[in-house]
Amino acid sequence: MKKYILDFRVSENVQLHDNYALLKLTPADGCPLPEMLPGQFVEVRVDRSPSTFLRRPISINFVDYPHNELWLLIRKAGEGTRTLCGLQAGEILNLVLPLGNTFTLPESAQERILLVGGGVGIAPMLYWGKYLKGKGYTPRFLLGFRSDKDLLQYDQFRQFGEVYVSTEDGSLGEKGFVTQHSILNEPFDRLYVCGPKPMMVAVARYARERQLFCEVSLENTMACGVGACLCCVEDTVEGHVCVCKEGPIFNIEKLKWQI
Amino acid sequence: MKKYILDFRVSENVQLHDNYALLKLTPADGCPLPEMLPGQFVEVRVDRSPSTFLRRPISINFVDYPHNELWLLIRKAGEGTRTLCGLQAGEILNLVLPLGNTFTLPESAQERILLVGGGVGIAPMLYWGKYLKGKGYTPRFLLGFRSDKDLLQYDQFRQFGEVYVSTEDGSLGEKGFVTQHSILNEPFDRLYVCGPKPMMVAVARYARERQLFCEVSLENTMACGVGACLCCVEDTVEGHVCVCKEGPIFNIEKLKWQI
Amino acid sequence: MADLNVNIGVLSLKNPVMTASGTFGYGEEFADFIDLSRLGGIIVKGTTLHHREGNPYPRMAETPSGMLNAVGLQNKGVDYFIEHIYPRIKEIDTYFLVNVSGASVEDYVATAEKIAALDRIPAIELNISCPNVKEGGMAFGTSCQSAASVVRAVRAAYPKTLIVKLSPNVTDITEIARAVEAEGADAVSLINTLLGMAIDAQRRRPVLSTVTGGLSGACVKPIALRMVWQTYHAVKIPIVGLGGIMNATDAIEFLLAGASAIEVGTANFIDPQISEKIVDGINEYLEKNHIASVKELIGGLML
Amino acid sequence: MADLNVNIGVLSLKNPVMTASGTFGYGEEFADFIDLSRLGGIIVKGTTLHHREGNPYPRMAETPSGMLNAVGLQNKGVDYFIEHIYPRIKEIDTYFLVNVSGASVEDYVATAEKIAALDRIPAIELNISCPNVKEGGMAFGTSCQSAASVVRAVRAAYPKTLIVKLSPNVTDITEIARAVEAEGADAVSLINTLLGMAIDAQRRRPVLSTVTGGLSGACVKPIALRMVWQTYHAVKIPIVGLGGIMNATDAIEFLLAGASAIEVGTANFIDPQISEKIVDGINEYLEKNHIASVKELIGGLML
Ligand SMILES: Cc1cc2nc3c(=O)[nH]c(=O)nc-3n(C[C@H](O)[C@H](O)[C@H](O)COP(=O)(O)OP(=O)(O)OC[C@H]3O[C@@H](n4cnc5c(N)ncnc54)[C@H](O)[C@@H]3O)c2cc1C
Ligand SMILES: Cc1cc2nc3c(=O)[nH]c(=O)nc-3n(C[C@H](O)[C@H](O)[C@H](O)COP(=O)(O)OP(=O)(O)OC[C@H]3O[C@@H](n4cnc5c(N)ncnc54)[C@H](O)[C@@H]3O)c2cc1C
Ligand SMILES: Cc1cc2nc3c(=O)[nH]c(=O)nc-3n(C[C@H](O)[C@H](O)[C@H](O)COP(=O)(O)O)c2cc1C
Ligand SMILES: Cc1cc2nc3c(=O)[nH]c(=O)nc-3n(C[C@H](O)[C@H](O)[C@H](O)COP(=O)(O)O)c2cc1C
Ligand code: FES
Ligand code: FES
Repeated sequence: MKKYILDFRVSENVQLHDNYALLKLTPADGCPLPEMLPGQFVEVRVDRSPSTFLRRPISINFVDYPHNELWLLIRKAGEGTRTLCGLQAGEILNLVLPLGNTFTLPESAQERILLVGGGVGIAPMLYWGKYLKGKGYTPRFLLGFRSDKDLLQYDQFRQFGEVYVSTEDGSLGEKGFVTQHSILNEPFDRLYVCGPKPMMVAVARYARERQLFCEVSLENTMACGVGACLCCVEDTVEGHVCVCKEGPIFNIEKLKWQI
Repeated sequence: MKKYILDFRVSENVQLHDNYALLKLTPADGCPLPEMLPGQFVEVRVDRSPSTFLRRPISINFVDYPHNELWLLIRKAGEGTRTLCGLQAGEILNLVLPLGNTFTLPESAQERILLVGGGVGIAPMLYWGKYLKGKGYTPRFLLGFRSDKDLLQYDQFRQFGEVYVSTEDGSLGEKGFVTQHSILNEPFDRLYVCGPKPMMVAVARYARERQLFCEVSLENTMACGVGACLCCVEDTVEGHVCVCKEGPIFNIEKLKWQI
Repeated sequence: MADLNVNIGVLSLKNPVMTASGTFGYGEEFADFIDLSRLGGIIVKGTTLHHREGNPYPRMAETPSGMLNAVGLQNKGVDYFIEHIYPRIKEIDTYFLVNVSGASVEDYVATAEKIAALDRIPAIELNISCPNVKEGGMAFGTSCQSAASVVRAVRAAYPKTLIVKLSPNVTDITEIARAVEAEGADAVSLINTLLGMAIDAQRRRPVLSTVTGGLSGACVKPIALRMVWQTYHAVKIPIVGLGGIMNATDAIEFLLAGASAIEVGTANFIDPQISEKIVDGINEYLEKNHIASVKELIGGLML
Repeated sequence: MADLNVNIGVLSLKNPVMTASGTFGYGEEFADFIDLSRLGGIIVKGTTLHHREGNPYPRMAETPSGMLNAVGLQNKGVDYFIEHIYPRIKEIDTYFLVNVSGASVEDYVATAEKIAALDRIPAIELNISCPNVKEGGMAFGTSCQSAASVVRAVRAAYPKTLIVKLSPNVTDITEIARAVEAEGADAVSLINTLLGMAIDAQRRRPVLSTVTGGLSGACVKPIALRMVWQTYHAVKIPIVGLGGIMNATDAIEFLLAGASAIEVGTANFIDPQISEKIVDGINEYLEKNHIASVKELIGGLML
């Protein structure tokens, strides 16, 4: 898949909460967006942020082809993401995209699929959910947050399937971690997961016990984003592979996680 | 004189030309401005400018005590000053001030005084002119620019004395360098000069030939701005002295310039 | 268009801009972004005799105006390179140079010999300066004797252009440069990364799995430039300069300090098109200053 | 308030934060901005036996996340210090340490002896690592023999706390640290500046009058931290860590790597209040993490 370096214009910055922003971006030259697949990410150059030397990897949250808009959902983790969350409509952002692999499509429309997201890890699940629905599958979503104040994009997810919510403090949906949610008592065929590592490990354990197909979206410290520097490796049954190129989506069977 | 580190709020950014901006600043906490003398400068911390590691020295252009405003006149020289010129009203700027020495007052109100500024070197002359006038002296101003398009703050200078203008291309005032201006055929007692080094040297030569009192405002590469690092020395008859502390104003008799 | 051709020994490059080992993969990763044939050369990832898994992760830490890496020469070994990668890249119209690493003199020699057989690889860059491996690597590059011994052995086995990549983690880089020149190196390239470290104060742990790693990026430029300048006055063989080159102005500074060619490393991560932009930028500088050939810049610093 | 007291040999500091020589004048320049008595110590400008004019200007160049300086030990000489400066600063309630430089062993000894007579100066920092002077300076700090010889001579003449400031421009800083430890140094401080260079590509000239200069600031932190960590595992005497400390987190990283105290240098230029803020920041860190004494952080890196 061809990669591009493109300037985007911020068409809207939706301040979702104190700690999150949703950036809606459109190519600065007005050209149509390139093809992007769910699970892929972009590398953002953060201008005017002195402590941010390298680009920052950010998942593709949603691609709105009719409006020619790419969405990025960003959590303030440090200076780079804080700067991104502060961008205003009209400002320019330089992206390298699309990067990485994509999720594996289910084999049949009958499969019972659950997309699990935790915190900002819900980001890739929105586009993936839309994509699945568009291909005739029936995704359901299990979203985990710390509390109701952290809930993100609920209405967007609702467009593409049923949504279940867990919060750690019980302020919304079921109380506890996603793995404690009652929906997991139902049978599933495939799980797709993105979130904090402990959450992904817990879901992977659940999947392994039941021998379910399970793909997770990994993070790593990245420099190039294109498989050139070998900084972002994950240890797999095939040895060290680059999360930015062979990933970020991995089948849990390939990983050497202690689960 | 006590020095401060203070946050200022940009109350107005007057885009004078493509290459210059006038920043009007007021203390962010609303407190009255500290005392500042003509010829002194401030050290500006340039935020959100990755290639600007150190503060930037900028002359005090004007102090408007009634409006509690400090003016900085800034020419785009590189990334730091470009960032400053792009600040918008409401933004915060951190300054260390006031730094350096001041001009020497004439001995009597009868003295014929000429303040000579070239390009952005006119900056300290405005406040100095106002100060002189306030003390009962009669400053006159000779301002040199490349062309009429570079003319800066003419009306402001007019408030404090007669203004003569030279432009290199003759598009305004007399054609040529300031040292070629016909006003220099008149007798003067004191000259105060700030501008590019070749201009200051030329004026210094003129002064020396006539044995006139002449003070120049020097630049140098500065790190601390307070006389601690010894990075900004000028070679004088007293040895290496710091432009930021013993200067920036020097009597030409102290300098070892070849003139 | 100014004349951008430069020579490194008998090797004539179409322009002085190469990409640094370990930062540009095998070139292919950047083919979507630039026209690879516009580069003076591409130096591929550090290659060893045998497959290496490299270090555990985390392997990277960002630092002020730079980064630390602890990749540790992960590569599939020279045979894999010859069988699987070389056939793919050999038609690209630029020079590919192989960066050769080893844990022993014998490893270096065996790897260099295999590379020598490849028609389209006109030169190797001998990496005696990798700070991220336990045996060999930097240890070879930090003493004159060991540097000389590995260069002597490889020189005997490798007939084409031999560039030796020096470590900046030394008291006097000119000594090492002279030692490898005396053993017949055709050129030296400098600098490899500086040994550095990052700590996560909150977790009270090192950031990198290997505790220390190699520092690169804009932050190292002043050091690299000084070393190139010192080495230019110490040896007669050409110098390939690198370390923190982020744009054409930086590249020109290295040429002025005495480099005959330059390599772009970490900058590729921030702007994947930067190497080609640097070729254009050098040309513009020459045209603007009415300089006919880039060769006039080499060592052209006025004191 | 956590316990911030640390010891450097017999010297007990109220907290581990000192200001680095050459970046804080004689403290007075910063008295408008901070309460000097809140600092662990102030290390004054490099002092030599005789008056020195230092290098011609330009003496400074900005670099990515750092700066080069070529001040060249400008100072009025030790006698001037004793007569004119010492009387002014001696009532300030913090320790003043004098950074002693020289062009010969005899110079170092004579200067140290004169300082030894000053009641309120409990320690000197022996600068065998200044890259900006022709004779002496860094040359002493880049070989074990010369480092040992100057320390031996000064140790014999100077009875109070002797801190030796090491140069980072060496292959193995731990060798030098061990050499000066063996001669009776009470502590080592590291790092001094890294030798670097800046070029003005447009004018095709060096930026600094001396061509090369000393690199400091945020950019050098990864290197400094690595050297402190290496040295911590090589010597038993305390280490004073510095190089690129810009905030309290950086300072804590140095303590974790093995420093018993730290010095703030270039950061003073950007925020003249930073040294006092770092004292507060360390205290906050300790309180937040329920650590009773800053001593628990020293060398507390978990592997
Ligand atoms: C494939 C991928 C997709 C991602 N998608 C998103 C997303 O959609 N939305 C989002 O908000 N974040 C996403 N992240 C995480 C995001 O890249 C980091 O939060 C960001 O790089 C932190 O930069 P900073 O300058 O704000 O913080 P820093 O000051 O650099 O670091 C703050 C914290 O974040 C950690 N961190 C720094 N860089 C990375 C990195 N490259 N990867 C992981 N952690 C890092 C640091 O260790 C530190 O703990 C993704 C990361 C990856 C690898
Ligand atoms: C006492 C003093 C008062 C000054 N007053 C003003 C003023 O009122 N208005 C104004 O616009 N400028 C003034 N300057 C000059 C101003 O400080 C520089 O233009 C500015 O530092 C350049 O920063 P930069 O990041 O934009 O450019 P850089 O990219 O840092 O440099 C651009 C060019 O400016 C030169 N330069 C960089 N730093 C300095 C420095 N500290 N002093 C002199 N030249 C430098 C560089 O050599 C280079 O040629 C003053 C300088 C001094 C020393
Ligand atoms: C991620 C990474 C991997 C590297 N791998 C190698 C390598 O395999 N062999 C080598 O000689 N140098 C390697 N280097 C060093 C670079 O080639 C170069 O010498 C160094 O990064 C300094 O240049 P820069 O500042 O332009 O990046 C690597 C550097 C980085 C950042
Ligand atoms: C302008 C300047 C002058 C310095 N003068 C001295 C000096 O006289 N003696 C000395 O030992 N170190 C001197 N140094 C080095 C600093 O004390 C310190 O070791 C170095 O700057 C690294 O720390 P930093 O990165 O925090 O600045 C000087 C540094 C600078 C920037
Ligand atoms: S970030 Fe460079 S290989 Fe993945
Ligand atoms: S800038 Fe530090 S002494 Fe003048």
